[in-house]
Amino acid sequence: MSIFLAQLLTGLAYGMLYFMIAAGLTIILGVMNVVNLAHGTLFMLGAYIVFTFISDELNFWIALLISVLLTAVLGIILEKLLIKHVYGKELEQVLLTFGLSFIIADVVKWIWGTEMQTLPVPALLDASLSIGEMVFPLYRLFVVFIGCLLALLLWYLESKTRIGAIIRAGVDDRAMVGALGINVGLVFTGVFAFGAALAGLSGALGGPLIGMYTGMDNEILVTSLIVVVIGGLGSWKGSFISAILVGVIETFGKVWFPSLSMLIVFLIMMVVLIIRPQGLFGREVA
Amino acid sequence: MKKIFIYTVLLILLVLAMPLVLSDFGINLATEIYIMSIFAMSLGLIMGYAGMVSLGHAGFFGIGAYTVAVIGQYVSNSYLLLLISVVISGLTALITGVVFIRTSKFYFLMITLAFGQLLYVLFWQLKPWTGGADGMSVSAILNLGFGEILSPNAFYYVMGVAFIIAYILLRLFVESPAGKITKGIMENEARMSALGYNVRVYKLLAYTLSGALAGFAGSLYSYFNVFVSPDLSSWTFSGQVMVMVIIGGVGTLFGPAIGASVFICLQNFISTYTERWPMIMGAILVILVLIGKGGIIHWLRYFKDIIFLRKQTDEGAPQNQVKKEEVVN
Amino acid sequence: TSVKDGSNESKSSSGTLKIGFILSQTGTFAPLSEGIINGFKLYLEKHDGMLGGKKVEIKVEDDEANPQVALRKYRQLIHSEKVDILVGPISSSVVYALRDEVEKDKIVLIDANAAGDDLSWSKKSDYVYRISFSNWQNGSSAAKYLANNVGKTAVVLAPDYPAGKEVLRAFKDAFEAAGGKVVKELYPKLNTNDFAPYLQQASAENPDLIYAFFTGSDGIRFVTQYKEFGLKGQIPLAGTLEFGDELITQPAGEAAEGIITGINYSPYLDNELNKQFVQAYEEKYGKLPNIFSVQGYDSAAIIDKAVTEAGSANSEDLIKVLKGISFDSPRGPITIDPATNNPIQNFYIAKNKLKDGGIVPEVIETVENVTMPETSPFE
Amino acid sequence: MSLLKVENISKSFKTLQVLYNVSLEVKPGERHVIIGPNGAGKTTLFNCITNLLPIDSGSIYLDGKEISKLSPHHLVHLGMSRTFQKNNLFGDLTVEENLHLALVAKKSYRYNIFSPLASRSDIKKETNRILDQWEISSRRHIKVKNLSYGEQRLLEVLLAMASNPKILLLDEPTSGMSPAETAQTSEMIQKLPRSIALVVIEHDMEVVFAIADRITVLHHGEVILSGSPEEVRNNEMVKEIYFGGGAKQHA
Amino acid sequence: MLELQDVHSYYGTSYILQGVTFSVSEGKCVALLGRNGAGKTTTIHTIAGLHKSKRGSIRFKDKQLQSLSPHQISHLGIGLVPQGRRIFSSLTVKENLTMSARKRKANDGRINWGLEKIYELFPVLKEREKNLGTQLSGGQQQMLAIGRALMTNPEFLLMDEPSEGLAPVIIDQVGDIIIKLKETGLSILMVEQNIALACKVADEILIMNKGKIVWNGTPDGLMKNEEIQHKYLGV
Ligand SMILES: Nc1ncnc2c1ncn2[C@@H]1O[C@H](COP(=O)(O)OP(=O)(O)OP(=O)(O)O)[C@@H](O)[C@H]1O
Ligand SMILES: Nc1ncnc2c1ncn2[C@@H]1O[C@H](COP(=O)(O)OP(=O)(O)OP(=O)(O)O)[C@@H](O)[C@H]1O
Ligand SMILES: [Mg+2]
Ligand SMILES: [Mg+2]
Repeated sequence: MSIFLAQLLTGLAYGMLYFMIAAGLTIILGVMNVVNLAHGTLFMLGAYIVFTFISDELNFWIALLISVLLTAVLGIILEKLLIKHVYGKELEQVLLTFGLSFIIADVVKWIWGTEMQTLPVPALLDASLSIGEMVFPLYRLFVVFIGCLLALLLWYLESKTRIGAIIRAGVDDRAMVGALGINVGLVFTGVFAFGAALAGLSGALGGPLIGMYTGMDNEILVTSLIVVVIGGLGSWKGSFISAILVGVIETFGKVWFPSLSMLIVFLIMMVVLIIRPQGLFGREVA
Repeated sequence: MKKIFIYTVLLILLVLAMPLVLSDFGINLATEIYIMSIFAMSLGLIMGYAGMVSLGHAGFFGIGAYTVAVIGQYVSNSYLLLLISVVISGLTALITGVVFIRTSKFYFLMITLAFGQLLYVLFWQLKPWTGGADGMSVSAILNLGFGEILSPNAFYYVMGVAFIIAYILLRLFVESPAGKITKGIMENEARMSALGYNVRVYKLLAYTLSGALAGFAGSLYSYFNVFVSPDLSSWTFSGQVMVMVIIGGVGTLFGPAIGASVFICLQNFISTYTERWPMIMGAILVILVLIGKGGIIHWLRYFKDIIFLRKQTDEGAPQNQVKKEEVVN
Repeated sequence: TSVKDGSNESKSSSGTLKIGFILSQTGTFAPLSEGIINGFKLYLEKHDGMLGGKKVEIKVEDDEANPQVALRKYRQLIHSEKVDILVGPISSSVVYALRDEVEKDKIVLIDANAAGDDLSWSKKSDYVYRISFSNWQNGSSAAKYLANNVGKTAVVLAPDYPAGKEVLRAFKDAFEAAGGKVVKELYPKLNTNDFAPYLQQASAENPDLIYAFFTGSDGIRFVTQYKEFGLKGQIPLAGTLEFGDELITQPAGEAAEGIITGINYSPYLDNELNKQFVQAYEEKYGKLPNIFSVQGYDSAAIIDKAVTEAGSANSEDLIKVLKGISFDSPRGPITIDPATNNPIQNFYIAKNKLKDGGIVPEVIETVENVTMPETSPFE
Repeated sequence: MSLLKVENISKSFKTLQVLYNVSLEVKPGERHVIIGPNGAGKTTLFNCITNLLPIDSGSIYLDGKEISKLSPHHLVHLGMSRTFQKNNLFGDLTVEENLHLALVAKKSYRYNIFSPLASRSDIKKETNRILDQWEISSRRHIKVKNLSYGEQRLLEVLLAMASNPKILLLDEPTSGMSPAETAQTSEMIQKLPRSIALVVIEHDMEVVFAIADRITVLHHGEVILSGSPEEVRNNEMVKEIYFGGGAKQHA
Repeated sequence: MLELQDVHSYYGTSYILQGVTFSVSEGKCVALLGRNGAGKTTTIHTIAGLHKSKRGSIRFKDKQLQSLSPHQISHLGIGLVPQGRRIFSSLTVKENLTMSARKRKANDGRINWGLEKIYELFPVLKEREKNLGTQLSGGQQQMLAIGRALMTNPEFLLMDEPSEGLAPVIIDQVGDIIIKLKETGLSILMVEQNIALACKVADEILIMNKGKIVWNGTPDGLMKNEEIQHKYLGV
């Protein structure tokens, strides 16, 4: 029983990590309709930035803040310079962001080398909790907490501000939104930067768990794409549920169907899409 | 019809002329490019003419390749083996397509990604048959009735011919009623349905053709490379072909082939000269998007148009009349 | 004659030796490739850029760890660059793909890393010589020591891919031969981010020890999570040489302390050649060498020796001397076993100790001249 | 015997019931106009008949055959065709290509994957006939998305007619047309051969009374009246809920 | 208030507006009539900044509009009810209304349009508040489009065929609404196909043909001039 609970908790914590990783992508993809294949790379960058600033004797938290800011700024630059030319052109987005991910990943390799790294768990949270006979790292509980906080923030932005509606409208008919007096360009830049910052944030927080190594960006990207799709495009709530679902099922899958462990997330996605072609919470396509 | 004829003749000339200027390695590379072009054209078909963007197309490529590798141990007739590959990959496309085409756009992209991954893992885990992650050597030897094909030059011509045949078949399909209808469905599915078309049949048809052709490319590749491994079905490979199609030009037949050539050459040569090749490759992609007219092929057309238009004005272009009328109806 | 238009004839007569590398410079194997190149270049530098009395020119290609790409790069190196000798790949699937081709083209391939067992057994080739180590060697070296000194029951873990399976079967074979018992085998997928469910299962078995083989970032995560989930200090952890290598112990830090490993190299090995090597390496690259740097270094060494002995870079001459060739390496004496084309080398049972904030594998025992069986014991 | 028979169909979206037991009969060749205030359920009725929306209850017969479960494309082959209230065209294709697509639907070679469509002379001929008849030959190579709104409306109708239907459902064919085009379209509709039955949703009263043999009035999803134009014109309730004071313009 | 002076617009090489000149003064409603494809929508789009003119001047309250982007033009107080409604399909009715809502800046005693006021005007929108915008019937969408434009509290309203798809009784209502809006001081440029409606609400009528204004006058003048009606409107 206790091992079951332990694994449930493990799955939950892992799911929350997934949610954090996917959140930025959900927003950019689901709301702005931009396929950002550089998401995983921004995640990686976020982790490396923290790595750098921690080595400069800075506190983890300050380094984290710097990382979020820098990725946001990068987001702004990318949007203003490049992404804004490809709104509504999905295939061009694919090419552009794919190219960007190549470039950024190589820059990362250039600056930080090819060696694998990890981020230390911040001292404050470097402890393990004993729950009954099992041990659970405090930092993972912290990740769960941050995940919930993030969900709360997104909920607030969506239901208490008009920003969500404006972006969706902007995707439907950009010119019309402009004609109603909204500076769509500015809004989109902001949202893209927000998404990039979330990637940076999750990289910083995920660094101690996942570590950094060349080629990690692709794995992160695929995982987050899957989470977003299972949840349904345009619905961060969907991503939230699907992340937890994937985290828990994957954890139990590792135990119960060890031979399927390579496939399990893909299978979940396939099954969900076969039953619900628009994802769990996606809007039905007419 | 005339267009098909002219293009075919041009292609034949191209295939014949290339060996005159290429080195050994160049011949090898060109052979590979022909195969990849077939593969890219197969994906280009569903992307550009049916609006289905797949990230699992390497799955079919892998099926074709593994069919030659595995069944080739027992079947030696190359024609039969190629046929089996095409049938198996086509059937797989047909069966999975029934389920997949219920999803659209991004969901389709992701479900095909899962499909490709499924095959990847299958090839990876069926070690007794496929050699698992370590891959397997291909024992089958291509023999089309005039002796075993072993020399690079022979391979070159065979693949060149295969490429031309694939092109002609695709061209015929695209111009055919079914092809035009498929394109209409891509534009506006609901209206095509209201006009009386069974849209699912056409989507499935295109998907099946495309899968079969990808399988065909895969089986050729197997003969050519004499080694297969699960990487042939990996999503990164699917992603690469997708990039080939996009940089070449979606919505055209020949674009993906050009994309394949450019991509393979770039990938190969840049990485030879610098370790920083991902950066340069990335920059090229970004630049292509920014200055691109939707694919390299459109640049070619653009240049062609310039020449062509000049000719027309010389002859006192009849087109201008239409233009004038357009000004105000 | 120049090398560029060189044909077979130019190979032997020319004073230049062209060496082609097929490595994985992008993706997870990047640091391994970098180590190999660094080691190779260091050797070259120490020998005035000459191997076997010939000026060396090197050409490095990235195979992206994909055999299909590797084959294209191979053709380029052979047909277009006309290299004389290949130094090769990181991953076993690539080495198997190249094996048939080098045999056909009669090109010598020095396997600088790929560890697949079959390369020494069913897929052994006269043209392929491994300079690194095989999965069999890696898995079996520490087993006897562990069974005799640490405990009789073990849970074993490795990634779900051929190398993982090969390492564990070698370990199991040797461990059970020494009276131990493997009570559970767990195979997480490659690139597992979260080992918690496996660690939970492993500890539920209450074994005397846990033996694991994980490379790269998997290894770092495994080691750190081992500590986070409270297993460290509860159940002894043992592992393959990877767990004693800088690549993992450095980022894993304190968590890697106490792991017992069977290593074939450590920068702290006490021999004269190693001391010189480490010093030179640190000077040139600003960091400690690791096993991969040594593999690169030794690739150069073996080519140097072979070309000198053969008196030419001609493949047929080379393969005559490569069988049974021996030389001194920073990891100790090396002999290429003519039965397997695999190096006979020393392994060291070591325990990771914390020293000045870093991890040092402290050698407990030396297992000399670890060979491989001539044919697969598993068939 | 009636050509189209709608029997007691109901339809609701979640909690919102839009059609209540709607029945309707159309005889061969009849011109049947449906009017009703905005949101009465007219378009929904069309969508139910063509099975773009599944009905909750009731049945629909075409030529005595139950069709409520048949897919939209199937219905076209049974001789029923429709237009949409919101233009629903192939914006990136030219006018000519749009017509081609509409014309091939009933050809036996629509599944042919080898012989080029362009070499089919029957399609060319029919396309030319339509373009000439509507005097839009000059627009044939223009992409549809670049046509003005009214021109697109016309094309919408032409596409539906291309399949040579027995019964044609037109959803506000003249909305967005200028009075000139409206008159022209109205005339065209009147001139359609009597072999085609028409069901037309229309808000322009001039058009309604010009073409209608029979008018059905829908209000809040219920048929409140179905009768001759005269009956409808003089019905007090219809005046109140639909014509309003503005009825004078078409008195 | 709004003044167009010799405006020329192109789509690519197609020459659409060929020197359009007219003005709308404060508090007035001007109706623009013309056949399909005459260039009416292009005129509206050119004013709203959705389409850039090649030549000519567009002034609104002494500001040049040509170089401004649509959102800046909107902030000057110009609202748009577009042709074909262009309701945001992924937004609910309520979101469609509130997403662009702006309070009136000047406190000049005019109506300050808000959600409540719109719902008062079109009660059916309140009933469908939670539905997606595109789930409304055609006519309801038209109401929504008008409501959406009003929510930005404009001083000047561009309406492109506001009566399209509306039932006669609603057209009457729209006519009344426009008159009411005018009374609140709003100026309106309206494109219409329904001549009766145009004549009912407009102070001045413009007729456009092939990208040029070919006639202007009062509603009465138009009603009397059958030749013009016939020639340019096909009545
Ligand atoms: N998909 C849907 N989901 C929810 N409600 C819908 C949907 N489609 C239509 N409705 C509602 O059903 C009612 C009837 O709509 P319908 O489009 O049939 O009206 P109509 O009679 O065609 O009106 P109009 O003349 O304005 O076009 C409307 O109140 C509309 O809001
Ligand atoms: N995006 C475009 N590209 C090219 N031509 C266009 C484009 N939009 C409109 N046109 C052309 O410009 C001309 C004027 O169009 P506009 O939409 O202004 O007409 P309109 O007077 O509003 O007609 P309607 O009453 O049908 O709405 C038409 O001939 C149309 O084909
Ligand atoms: Mg309607
Ligand atoms: Mg218009």
